[in-house]
Amino acid sequence: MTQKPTMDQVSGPDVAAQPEVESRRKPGLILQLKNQRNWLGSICGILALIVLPQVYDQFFGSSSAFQLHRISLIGIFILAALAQNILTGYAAQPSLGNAAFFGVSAYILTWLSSDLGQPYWIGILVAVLVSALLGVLVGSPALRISGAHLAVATLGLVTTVGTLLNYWDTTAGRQNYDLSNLPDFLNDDHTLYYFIFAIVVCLLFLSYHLLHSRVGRAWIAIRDNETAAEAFGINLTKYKLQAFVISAAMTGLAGALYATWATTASSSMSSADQTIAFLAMIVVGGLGSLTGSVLGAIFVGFLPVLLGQLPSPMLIGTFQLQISTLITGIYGLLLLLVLIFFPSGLSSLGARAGNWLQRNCSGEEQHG
Amino acid sequence: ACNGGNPNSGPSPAANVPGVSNDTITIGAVLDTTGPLKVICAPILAGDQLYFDKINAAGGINGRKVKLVQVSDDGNSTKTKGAVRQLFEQNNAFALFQVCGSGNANVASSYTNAKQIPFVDPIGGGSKFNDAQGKALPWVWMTQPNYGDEGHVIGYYLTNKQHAKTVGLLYENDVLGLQQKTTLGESLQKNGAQLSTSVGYNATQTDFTAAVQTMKAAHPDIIVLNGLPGPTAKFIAAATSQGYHPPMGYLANYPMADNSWAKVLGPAGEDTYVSGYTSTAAPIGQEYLKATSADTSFSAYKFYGYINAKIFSDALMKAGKDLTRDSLRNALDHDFSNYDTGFGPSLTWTPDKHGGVSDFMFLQIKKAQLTQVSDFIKAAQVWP
Amino acid sequence: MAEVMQAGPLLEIQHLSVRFGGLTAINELDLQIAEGEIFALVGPNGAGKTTVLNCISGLIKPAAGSIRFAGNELLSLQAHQRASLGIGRTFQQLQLFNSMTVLDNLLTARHTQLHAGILSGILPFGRSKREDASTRQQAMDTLVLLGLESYARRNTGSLPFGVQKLIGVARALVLHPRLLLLDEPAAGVPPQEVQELAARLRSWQNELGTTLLLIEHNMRLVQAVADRICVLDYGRKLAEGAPGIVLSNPAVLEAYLGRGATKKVQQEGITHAES
Amino acid sequence: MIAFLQVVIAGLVTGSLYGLLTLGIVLIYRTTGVLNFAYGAIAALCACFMYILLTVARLNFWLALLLTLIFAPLLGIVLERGFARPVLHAPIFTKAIATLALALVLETIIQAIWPQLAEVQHFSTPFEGQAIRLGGLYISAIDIVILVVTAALMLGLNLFLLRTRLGIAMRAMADSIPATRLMGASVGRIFMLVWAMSSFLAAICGILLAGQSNLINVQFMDPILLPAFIGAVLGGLDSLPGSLIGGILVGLVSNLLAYLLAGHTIGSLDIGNPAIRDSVIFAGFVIVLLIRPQGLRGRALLRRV
Amino acid sequence: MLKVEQLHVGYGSLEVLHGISFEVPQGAIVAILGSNGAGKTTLMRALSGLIPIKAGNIELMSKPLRRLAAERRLREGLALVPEGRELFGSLTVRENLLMGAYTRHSRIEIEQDIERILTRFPRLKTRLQAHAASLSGGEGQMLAIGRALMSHPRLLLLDEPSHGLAPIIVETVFEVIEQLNREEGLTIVLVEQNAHQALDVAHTAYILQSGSIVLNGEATVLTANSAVQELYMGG
Ligand SMILES: Nc1ncnc2c1ncn2[C@@H]1O[C@H](COP(=O)(O)OP(=O)(O)OP(=O)(O)O)[C@@H](O)[C@H]1O
Ligand SMILES: Nc1ncnc2c1ncn2[C@@H]1O[C@H](COP(=O)(O)OP(=O)(O)OP(=O)(O)O)[C@@H](O)[C@H]1O
Ligand SMILES: CC(C)C[C@H](N)C(=O)O
Ligand SMILES: [Mg+2]
Ligand SMILES: [Mg+2]
Repeated sequence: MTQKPTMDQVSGPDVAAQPEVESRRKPGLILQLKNQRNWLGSICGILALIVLPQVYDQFFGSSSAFQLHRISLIGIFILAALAQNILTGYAAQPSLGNAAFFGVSAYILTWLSSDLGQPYWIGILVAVLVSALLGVLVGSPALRISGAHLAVATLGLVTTVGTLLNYWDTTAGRQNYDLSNLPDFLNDDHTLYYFIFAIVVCLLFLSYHLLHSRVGRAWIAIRDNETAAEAFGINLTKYKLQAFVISAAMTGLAGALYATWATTASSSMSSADQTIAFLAMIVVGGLGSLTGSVLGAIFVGFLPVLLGQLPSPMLIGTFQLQISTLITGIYGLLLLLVLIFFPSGLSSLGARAGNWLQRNCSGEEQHG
Repeated sequence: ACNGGNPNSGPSPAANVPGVSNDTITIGAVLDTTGPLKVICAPILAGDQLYFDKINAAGGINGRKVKLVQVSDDGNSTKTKGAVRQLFEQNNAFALFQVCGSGNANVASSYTNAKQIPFVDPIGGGSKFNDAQGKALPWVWMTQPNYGDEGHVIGYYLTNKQHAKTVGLLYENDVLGLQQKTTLGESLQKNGAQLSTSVGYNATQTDFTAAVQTMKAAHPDIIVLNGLPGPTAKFIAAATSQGYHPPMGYLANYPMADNSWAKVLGPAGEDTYVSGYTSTAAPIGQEYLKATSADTSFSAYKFYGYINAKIFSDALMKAGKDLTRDSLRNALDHDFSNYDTGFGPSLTWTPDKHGGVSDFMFLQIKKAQLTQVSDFIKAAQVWP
Repeated sequence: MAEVMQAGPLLEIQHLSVRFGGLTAINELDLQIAEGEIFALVGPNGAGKTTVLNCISGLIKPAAGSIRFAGNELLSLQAHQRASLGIGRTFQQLQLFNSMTVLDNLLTARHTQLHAGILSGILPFGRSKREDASTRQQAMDTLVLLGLESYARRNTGSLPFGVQKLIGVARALVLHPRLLLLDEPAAGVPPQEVQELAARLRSWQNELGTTLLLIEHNMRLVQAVADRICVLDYGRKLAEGAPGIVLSNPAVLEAYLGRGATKKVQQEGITHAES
Repeated sequence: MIAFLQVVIAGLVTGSLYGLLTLGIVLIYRTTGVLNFAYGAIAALCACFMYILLTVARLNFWLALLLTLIFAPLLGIVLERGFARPVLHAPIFTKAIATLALALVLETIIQAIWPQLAEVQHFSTPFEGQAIRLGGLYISAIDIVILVVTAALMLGLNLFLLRTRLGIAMRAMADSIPATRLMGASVGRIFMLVWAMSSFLAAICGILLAGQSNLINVQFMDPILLPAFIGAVLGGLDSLPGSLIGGILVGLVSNLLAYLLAGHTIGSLDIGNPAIRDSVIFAGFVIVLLIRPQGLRGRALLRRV
Repeated sequence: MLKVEQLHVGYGSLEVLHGISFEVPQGAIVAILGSNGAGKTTLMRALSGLIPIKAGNIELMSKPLRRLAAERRLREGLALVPEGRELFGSLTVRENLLMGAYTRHSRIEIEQDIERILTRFPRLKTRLQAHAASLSGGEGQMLAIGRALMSHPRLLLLDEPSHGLAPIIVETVFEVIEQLNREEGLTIVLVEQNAHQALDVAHTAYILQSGSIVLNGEATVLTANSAVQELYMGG
């Protein structure tokens, strides 16, 4: 897999093309600039997240709770996309198995909480732990299987798990699986929103550091060149497995939160569509890019919801369009266009902007 | 606060009631027009639209036009709640009319019940709405029959009218299929016959050879097909290509009661029985046929949408000019006693009973057309 | 890492055989390299030189034989474990981490010397960050040593081939390996820099005590630095010994060096370069 | 015994269909490194096209078949030009997801222009109802057609890829597009040809599948896509005979299991249940892959350093 | 034969070649020398059409190449042995050679050419059915050269052909270069680190530095130039 430079990796080619100029400069300056930019961006982002509910209340009035609830969904998908990106974009495992953790975790939470009457927090904890454990189970064979083989095998896993969850529903005589007795604050759309995004921000922050640490470098090394990674002492087994476990646990958390958000669990959470959506998120956003996970989650997770808002039937002149039946196609077309115009993901937009900024910054410096 | 709990509070009651203005009533529907149930839901939506257009053209209901807002949940029950919330919190709908899929309808009902929003016609053959009756789900009214009742009637019909002794069952491997398996078995046993073999299938299954051979080995007189049009048709095709035909042929349950299915089967489907509960013989059926004469083929799902839209419109009508959720509930609970649905069976709702119709008739494929071959049989009569 | 000081060779290869399908790439090879030695492995294309290196660093499993390094049997260890014994290497076809910057390539190479795991990695402070800071310094030092500091923050993949070659060396060197395996470090490097390279190899060996196993087709470099040479042909040892003697061996001239070298030997005579 | 043989034959036929489906998938995968998830939609579109020719234009079956087989490669060329070419140099995942998006678009287009195909329709062929009887064994004519066509296409395509100049160039393209261009091969034209061929194969597969079950609708290919992919991976993904063998294996095993497990239980577990059966098949698939990660007939990926 | 005028080439916003002009007469061997990063490979890529040029002209036998894709340039008789070999790893050695002859049609001639290449590089003969990915560095380089020769080019561009080759094979390669030039009139542009040998076979040479030509002239003259000796021949 070849990798276009992402936001985290770019450096100004113009500057570096003239080594003499570059070498006179303090090493680390670019990094500092970049870090400052990242910091500024993150703080702006967090502030925006904090004030969003207020803005919504002003703007949407009585429907603001529902609109926020909808936005919370993006947070859940960001987690799932982040998990997929760590596994696929960084550690280069083309696994399509994540929806299995997504579904299983939701079922475990619902089972513990609704059927066994356990507290919600225990449910979440167990769900995430079980997902991590499943991550080991899936990851271990995946160490022997690679490439498209792994993709198809894990896709098979997802549908098999979906079938089994459905079988469980069937034998238990369930038509749907309600997640009842949530803690009160999770029944409130505002607090649910803050809860989910607090988790998202935390995990993005921690992931950022992890990916820039020894572990993250080991993953990227495996992605770039397994042989060299091994020759430099990186234990492929260990690091691939770690990526699987972290990704599974994170997807599990996303699954549990999704069940909380939807107040129900369904075997369709572990379906080919769902798992491919996770992959689509990081492809659209940008493989191996944190910003990419966020942008991809918004595009893939939220765009269909927005399209669902289109009035149906829609009148264009005298021509009556049944939008509702065309939504899938419109979505597919938009997806296709993004992939054609941003083959390395929407995050490359950010990188382009960043490059431009950096060029201008460094230009100033040379004059000064 | 603006729940319309008190209809007499102001001079212009409509202003207080969500989704009801002086000239429109907004109602919401959750129909999967984008996911796996698209095949069923898209024609239902078209049928709904057809009827409401007709009503609106004639001046609406009590002077108000009906505006149907439909949201798709992709057939995925985890998205149903969001869809329903959109209808009531963003689009400000008055009542919920149709949610497709039993599980999805359950999710929707937990929202509408808590908010005391009337929910008419959950599209699903699950038994929950019948079993729970009006007491547990005071805000849900079911129009269609359930698979359990149907199983009883089919068992009765096969034994008493067709004199079958052994019956095979192919069922879709979900809660509904299992429910029919149980009730069909009970009913056969009571009538001195038996369910000699039953084979479940997955919705995505393509190869039915093993199922055919398993059935064949059990020598049933007739095979009951429970599920959806595609897979059941594949089963018949597979059996035919292996030279197998049960002595008395097949009987399919109501989702197959559509001429399109008969056409799909081709010659292999001749003489197959189908259980059904909607007939186009009555005036509304004729009216529908006229309205859709341009369609290439008759769609039972579209007809389903049409007649249910009629039931719902009648209810709105009966709820009166001062429309509130309570007045609608009142009308639904009290003004539907032996109500003539216009497609055959009659419908009775009381405050304690919100179940749908439970009368079935049987059709037979003759020259690729479904032809009615029995009268309506009431489930309550064969299985008290 | 167990510091077993012991007499005898640092690296000892015995009866090593490697087969790929019907092809015997290495045939019953014996090699011994003493600590601190610069040992050159030369021979015709396809003789099996790279394969020997791959066996040592664990990328290929030999059919038979043993490889002992500082008292450890390497063949019973996995590739990544061998690196932590202090074996660093470069690759004939570069194999850099192309999406990383040059600096990150070097940081990654110090993997075995660092310890931060996931738990300290996710934190914005603490051990992981301390380790990183000091490693960064070491990496910069190594780059300076090779005159590559101006490339530190460039993406590796788009650099000129010759520069990438040197980065490969820097990446191996940043480990401070006990045994450094170099696969054709001078290929694609311009002649004037080859001399510089030779001087550097010598000085590492002097200052750091690094043992070097060098594969090279550039005889200038080999002559300039090697203490001993082994010529491999069809997976067998053709000759072994001091450069002057081996490189004037007629069999070596015929199989490997060709007429040009023969001429040169006759004209100039091969001298062992001073360090 | 007869029943058992009947199940085996059906397994062979279904497996061949899987194998036939994967021919086109493996062809594109081997030449361009794209896992083409739109393949099912392309097959469906071609079969639907033929259905329309048969029912709306009321053409004779053979004429409709001929027109469809002309239409399919044209469709392939249009898709290549309009869709595949722009993402030719994109990373592999991007291409895979793009094919998925394409599938969504194609399905919507079919439904928009031929709304009747949203529902299941009858697809009739001259072979319908015809069968050979061997003792108690029924072998329907369409099954024989499927077996023969699959074998012929597999052999022909394999020879083409291994022996012909164009075939070698197609494989070369998968290794390096720039190098292929340096050899004077027009990558664009080859790419177009690959798509044309693969659409042609998709059309044949779609028509045979529709002909076998006499059913068709927009999504009728979807359910067989995953088992076909599994068969291809089992066979090794880079070998055409391999993917046929893999496909047949999947078809055979799932049919036999369905037959043998029907009606049996272990304790309270109904092992005849399709959910359990599918899980068993999947477990078997994973075990085979663990033993042979490159698939039954695949070559292990070689990366020299 | 080849005429390059004011060629500007780069990657993205980075310009690597800043207006290069030179001519290669029919039947000449031209060497291009320069240190790492001078832009030699970039020049080769631009000539063969692998990367677009930003400004300037390239003419092959008075035919402008600028708008021709790489595959068309090969058909015009221009072949490249690329840096880093760019073999078809999953194809066998033989299939790689056949790919080299993609534009040719006579099976007999192709077989004869394969035979000729195998006698020049006997090492390849033993590896004929091996996948190119399994070759050793030098074997791969031999194959890359052989593959380019299979197209019977009129102008051959060689980007460090001696890279990774044993001295005896380097000799062979330079012999082949001279021989093809002498006997078949093949025009050759040669990029080499091995300046000694390059200047030995070349008629003229250009020295590239930071994307500009800083020196050019007869190979023998340049060989004698002390600056050249110091900078590019290792003193
Ligand atoms: N994985 C493999 N599969 C098949 N053959 C291989 C493999 N690896 C190496 N070979 C073969 O083994 C022989 C030795 O290869 P090796 O790379 O060790 O040669 P080398 O001495 O390094 O040559 P060079 O100087 O050209 O790099 C070659 O003929 C090569 O083709
Ligand atoms: N793919 C690329 N993307 C961006 N920049 C590149 C790319 N390839 C080369 N460059 C840049 O172009 C410049 C010239 O590189 P080029 O490879 O042409 O040098 P060269 O003369 O061939 O060097 P060498 O002798 O090391 O092969 C360098 O600054 C390099 O970083
Ligand atoms: C309309 C019917 C086919 C719906 C079906 N009975 C279900 O519950 O999903
Ligand atoms: Mg080598
Ligand atoms: Mg170069």
